[in-house]
Amino acid sequence: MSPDLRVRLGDVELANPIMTAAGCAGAGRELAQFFDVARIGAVVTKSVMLEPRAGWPAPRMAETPSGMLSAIGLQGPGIDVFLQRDLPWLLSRGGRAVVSVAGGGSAEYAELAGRLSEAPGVSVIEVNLSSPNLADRGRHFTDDPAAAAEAVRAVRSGARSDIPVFAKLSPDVPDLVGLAGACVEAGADGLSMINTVRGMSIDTATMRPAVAGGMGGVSGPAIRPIAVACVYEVHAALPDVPIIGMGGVRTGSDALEFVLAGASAVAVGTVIFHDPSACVRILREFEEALGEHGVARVSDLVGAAHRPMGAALGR
Amino acid sequence: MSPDLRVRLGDVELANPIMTAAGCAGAGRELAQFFDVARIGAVVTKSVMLEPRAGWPAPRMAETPSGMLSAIGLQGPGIDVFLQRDLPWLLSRGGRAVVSVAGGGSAEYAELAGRLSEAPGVSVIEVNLSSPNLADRGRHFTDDPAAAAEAVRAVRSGARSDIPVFAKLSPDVPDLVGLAGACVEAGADGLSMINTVRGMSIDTATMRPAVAGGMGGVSGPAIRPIAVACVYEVHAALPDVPIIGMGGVRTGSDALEFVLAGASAVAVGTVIFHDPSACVRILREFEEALGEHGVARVSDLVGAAHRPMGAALGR
Amino acid sequence: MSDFRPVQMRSPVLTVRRVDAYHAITVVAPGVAERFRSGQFIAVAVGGDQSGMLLRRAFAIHDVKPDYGGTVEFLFAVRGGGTAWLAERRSRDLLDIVGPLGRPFPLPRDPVNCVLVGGGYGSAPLFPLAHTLRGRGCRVDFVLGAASADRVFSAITARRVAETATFTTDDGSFGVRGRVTDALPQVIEDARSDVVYACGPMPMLREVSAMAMRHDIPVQVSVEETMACGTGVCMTCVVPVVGEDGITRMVRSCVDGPVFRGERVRFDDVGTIPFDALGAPGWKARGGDDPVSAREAG
Amino acid sequence: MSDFRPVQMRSPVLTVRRVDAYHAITVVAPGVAERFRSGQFIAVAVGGDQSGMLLRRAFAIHDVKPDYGGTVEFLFAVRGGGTAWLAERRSRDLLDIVGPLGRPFPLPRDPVNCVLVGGGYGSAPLFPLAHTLRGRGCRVDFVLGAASADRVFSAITARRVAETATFTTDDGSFGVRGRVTDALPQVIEDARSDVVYACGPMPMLREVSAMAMRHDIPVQVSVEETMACGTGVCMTCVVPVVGEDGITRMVRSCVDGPVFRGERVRFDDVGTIPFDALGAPGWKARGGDDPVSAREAG
Ligand SMILES: Cc1cc2nc3c(=O)[nH]c(=O)nc-3n(C[C@H](O)[C@H](O)[C@H](O)COP(=O)(O)OP(=O)(O)OC[C@H]3O[C@@H](n4cnc5c(N)ncnc54)[C@H](O)[C@@H]3O)c2cc1C
Ligand SMILES: Cc1cc2nc3c(=O)[nH]c(=O)nc-3n(C[C@H](O)[C@H](O)[C@H](O)COP(=O)(O)OP(=O)(O)OC[C@H]3O[C@@H](n4cnc5c(N)ncnc54)[C@H](O)[C@@H]3O)c2cc1C
Ligand SMILES: Cc1cc2nc3c(=O)[nH]c(=O)nc-3n(C[C@H](O)[C@H](O)[C@H](O)COP(=O)(O)O)c2cc1C
Ligand SMILES: Cc1cc2nc3c(=O)[nH]c(=O)nc-3n(C[C@H](O)[C@H](O)[C@H](O)COP(=O)(O)O)c2cc1C
Ligand code: FES
Ligand code: FES
Repeated sequence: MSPDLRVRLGDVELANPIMTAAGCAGAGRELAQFFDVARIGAVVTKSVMLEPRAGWPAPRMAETPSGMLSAIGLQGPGIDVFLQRDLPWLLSRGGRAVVSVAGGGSAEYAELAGRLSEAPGVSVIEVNLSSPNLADRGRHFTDDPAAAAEAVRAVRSGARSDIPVFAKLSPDVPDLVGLAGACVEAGADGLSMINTVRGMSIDTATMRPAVAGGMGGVSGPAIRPIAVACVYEVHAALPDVPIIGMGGVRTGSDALEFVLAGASAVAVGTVIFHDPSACVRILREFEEALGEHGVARVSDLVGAAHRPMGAALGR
Repeated sequence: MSPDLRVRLGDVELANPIMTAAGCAGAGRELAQFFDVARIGAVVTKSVMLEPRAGWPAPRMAETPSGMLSAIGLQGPGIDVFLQRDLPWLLSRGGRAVVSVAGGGSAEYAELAGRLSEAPGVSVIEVNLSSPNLADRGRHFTDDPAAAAEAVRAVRSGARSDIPVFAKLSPDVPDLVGLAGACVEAGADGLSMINTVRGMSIDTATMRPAVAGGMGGVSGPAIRPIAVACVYEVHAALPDVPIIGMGGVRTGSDALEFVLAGASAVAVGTVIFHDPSACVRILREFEEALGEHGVARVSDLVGAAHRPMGAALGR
Repeated sequence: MSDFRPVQMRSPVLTVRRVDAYHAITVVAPGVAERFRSGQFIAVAVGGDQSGMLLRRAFAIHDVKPDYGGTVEFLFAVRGGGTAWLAERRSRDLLDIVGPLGRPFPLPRDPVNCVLVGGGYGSAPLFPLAHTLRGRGCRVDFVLGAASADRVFSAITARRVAETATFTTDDGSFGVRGRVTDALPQVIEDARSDVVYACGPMPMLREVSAMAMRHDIPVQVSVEETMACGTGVCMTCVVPVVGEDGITRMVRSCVDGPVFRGERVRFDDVGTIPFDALGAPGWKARGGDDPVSAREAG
Repeated sequence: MSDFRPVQMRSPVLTVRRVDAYHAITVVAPGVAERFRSGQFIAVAVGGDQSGMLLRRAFAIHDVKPDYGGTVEFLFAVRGGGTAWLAERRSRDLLDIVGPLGRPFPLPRDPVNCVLVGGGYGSAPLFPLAHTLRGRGCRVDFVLGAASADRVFSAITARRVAETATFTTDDGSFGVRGRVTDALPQVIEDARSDVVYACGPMPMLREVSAMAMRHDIPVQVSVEETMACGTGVCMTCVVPVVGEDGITRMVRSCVDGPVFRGERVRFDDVGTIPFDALGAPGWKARGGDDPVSAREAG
């Protein structure tokens, strides 16, 4: 008997826990050349902003050991184009849409949430809190739990009540558990983590920073142990809050690692660049791993690594 | 003409900038089987404590993509054995000794510094601030700039005035630049960074954390972009403070990357496990890279990536 | 050819050859070969299953043959870890490739005179293009340049396929000393070229485009920007390009390119966000809209 | 043999063979071969220059031959990424190896009766040991066990070298159904064994040691703990071992082992810090000495 892969993110049920990570899959269209996007749990879109945004100049990336450094700067066409072109396409293919939003302040976040709530078919809204808070000299919302909470509150109030709101956290914060708690307090139905880790590469030929933005974000398998630690720690503190775990997932076993740490769903980011079919491959490997363990329901495994030895399966 | 590789760490001059990282080379004896330890800039010893310490149970490590997770727990024989056995051996081979110390509180730090100052031949004392502060429920000294400053002050006051004191920082702190400033204010002659990054692996077979300590530290090339960002940022804020840069150095080009970011010397840690001759290989590659760039003095390159385009060499 | 979608496959290596300063690898990749059109590229995973090199490497397709159901050849110079690893492949090894990717060279409807300008390994995609153009009755002239003789590409094939083939090297070790742009105007005039196709480094493409514009003939350039995915999802490979509507956008060179009309690429602004680009800071005044901070994740 | 230091070298692969469930690789490594003593191991870098797998893999040396100046053979089962990569090597590939590493099996001065007990690939280091012991006039008896027939090691060689060879398999597919420890007491009695040498999983070593102690004969065990460096600098490979002075220390199995006197290894406490170990929490009261916190870097 194949395991029951269904997972819940707040009030929403997904057919399986494997999804794309924001900014690593567009809105699904390019990946549909390689697999049927309806087969995975959900497509998390590139963070959408109100207006078109050009982002950072090139070079925008550098390869790093088992990872990459990137500084894209939230390039995108804005919410209008997203609602006219990208979202309908994804829904027409039977894909589940988790829409990531990025704003410069509460008003923008609320407006984005409102616009998405008018459109049919948005399953979850993910709040990218690593965008610059214009009211605070461009510091990120995650730098200040109060600012993060305000952004979450804005999205929650702007969004239809049946759409779960997930707050996406960066690991580069003074107190991750405190930040997570503040977001939940402010109405987040769940948490997504982690965003990229702050980093830098210097091109030894030019002797300059390798990406035009100077600093960038590290992603990929290199950061997986950092991400697993974040998920584990936040799940320990807030065991009832669903988590979308991510950071360097490359195989089904990696996805399982996140579930054991406490994630209800798992997103695949940078590894998509390596393998455009990664999500379906990982889903298959994940299902096989569950079978080998004789697990009936993936939900039984969420946070299993926290349980005392021998009770991992909670049976 | 071969480039001038000499670098200064406070009042001490080293023949070249390549050294071992604390805890990755013992006190040099095992590596001496593979190369002459007098050839590298210095050997940084495993952190020494006052008393013998057994550390964490096994398993103490797990491999991670381009890195490893470890939780050793400062196992060591204590300062007496170090002074009787390890330090004399290193000095007898002509090695330069940078001695890392770890204490549970200011009194221990001061005592360690005093003991080391009585012994001849200690070039630099490195203060490992990632050891548990017993007065603060075992939180690390780096978690609190005031506690870190106090530990540094204790070492500085206990140490002979001609021995430079370097404060070793962890990247997992709310405000790295603030912490660095507090350490310098407290008398640190320089900074070492970075220590390992907090992380976790879960063994999907046993469904338990892969290392006995649960959480561990990530090291190796995976963390290099994180480390380079830390060095860059602190050098930007405190350009006159010498930095020993480390985190995933694998090649001479990686070492150069740290120098360009602002490091005066570069330590090699985890990569020694991969290649016991790494330090001398990296030194050779580093020298070659300088030659290719036509650089006369390594000191000309320290922080060069901060300079405006075209002025990288400061000439 | 109804299905233009790229495919992903594990392709057996047929041959690995040294060609002067380059390595040429031929893989058996029927799905790629049958979909291929000149100017497209493949993205190759490097380093094996547990590789620390996560990103695929992009290579122009240099040749496609019907053998074994369809083979694909690409040429490369060893540069860093990925190309070093590729150079060590042997026949029967498997390569994980994705392709064909990108917008191909648009082909003229009529049998016009085409000059093909290549710099270094940028010459690679021009060879299949030359064959296709010849098949359509076009005149083909080559202008190929490189740093030195061992980096000039397939000179013999070029001479065979084209009406004329002009070679330039920086050091004068082969053909004319100088750059392709030194030789190009004369070739355009002698051959009465109607269109220019070019592939090579950005500065070369900029000059070639400027020349074509001065001669008032269309120019198609294939650009090279660092690419993380090659499939259009990562947004790392952008260049500023002016659209039909006159608006400059940061477009993806992997799917909207790598081939662009030369006069539309804002070569002088490559590596910047032009102030008038769609979504540039201050592009549409919303009051205090700041450039995205450096800590930006995406 | 005045120089016992391990060497690091790039060794060409001579052969890669399948042996039942195992792969056997022979490399040309004169420096390792000439220094080798039974029980020592090599540490092999895996995945190539840009590998994401940073740590060397440890393998017991199974055979050493004088050909080509000195060759070294090791056997392994594919387990994870590193062994999978090794299994794909071909002759003439280069392997970066360090060795010989570790404390070898101590040899008896007199020609005594030795029983050699191996579990799975743990049998590997017992073969060169058997040859050496035979060379010294010792009687050798083998007890080799594994999960199934295809995991039993070199049965033919074992029969040839030893006086007797007893085989056990968990599934009974070869030899006696059961474990080596089921067969061992009888062998010890029949062969009047004077000393036991054992290599295999920790639980097996614990039982073998207990048996030897009951028979009041010395036992040398080769343990296997996860190792990051193999050279003694990382402190990851520790096991609790009682010293000559009666004090338990966390000792490095790579340099102080992998061979220990069985009765000195605190098998029941493997994976813990025994409370009475040197430097254990509270070992020497200094008031409030806490176990090192989980965020501990080193
Ligand atoms: C559309 C396109 C077609 C190309 N065709 C060819 C070809 O036919 N022959 C050839 O030799 N090279 C070609 N290149 C360049 C080739 O992709 C790089 O030389 C190669 O990626 C270098 O990899 P490396 O591991 O050796 O170098 P490294 O410097 O180690 O690579 C590190 C990272 O930077 C990226 N990178 C480095 N240089 C380039 C570059 N010039 N362009 C894009 N990304 C780069 C790599 O993909 C990798 O992610 C092409 C590039 C593009 C974008
Ligand atoms: C002294 C010694 C001698 C050994 N001799 C042999 C031998 O002759 N034949 C053989 O097949 N195996 C032997 N092993 C075990 C062998 O080292 C592991 O099977 C191998 O490291 C697994 O690597 P992997 O990449 O396939 O597995 P992975 O699970 O991917 O390895 C991940 C990490 O864990 C470490 N690791 C995993 N399993 C073990 C293990 N059992 N022991 C130590 N480290 C481990 C690896 O070194 C690596 O760092 C020996 C181990 C030791 C310590
Ligand atoms: C190129 C790139 C673009 C990204 N864009 C976004 C984004 O728009 N919004 C967001 O919340 N996260 C973004 N991320 C972060 C990823 O969603 C993910 O959190 C992070 O990369 C860690 O996962 P990974 O290691 O699997 O990539 C981006 C990451 C990359 C590499
Ligand atoms: C096994 C191990 C032990 C370590 N022990 C210490 C230590 O005793 N004291 C210390 O300050 N840092 C210690 N470190 C941290 C290293 O010195 C270094 O800061 C870190 O590993 C980053 O460098 P790397 O990536 O080159 O290893 C240890 C690291 C490892 C992997
Ligand atoms: S390379 Fe990823 S979008 Fe072009
Ligand atoms: S494996 Fe590093 S000390 Fe033993």
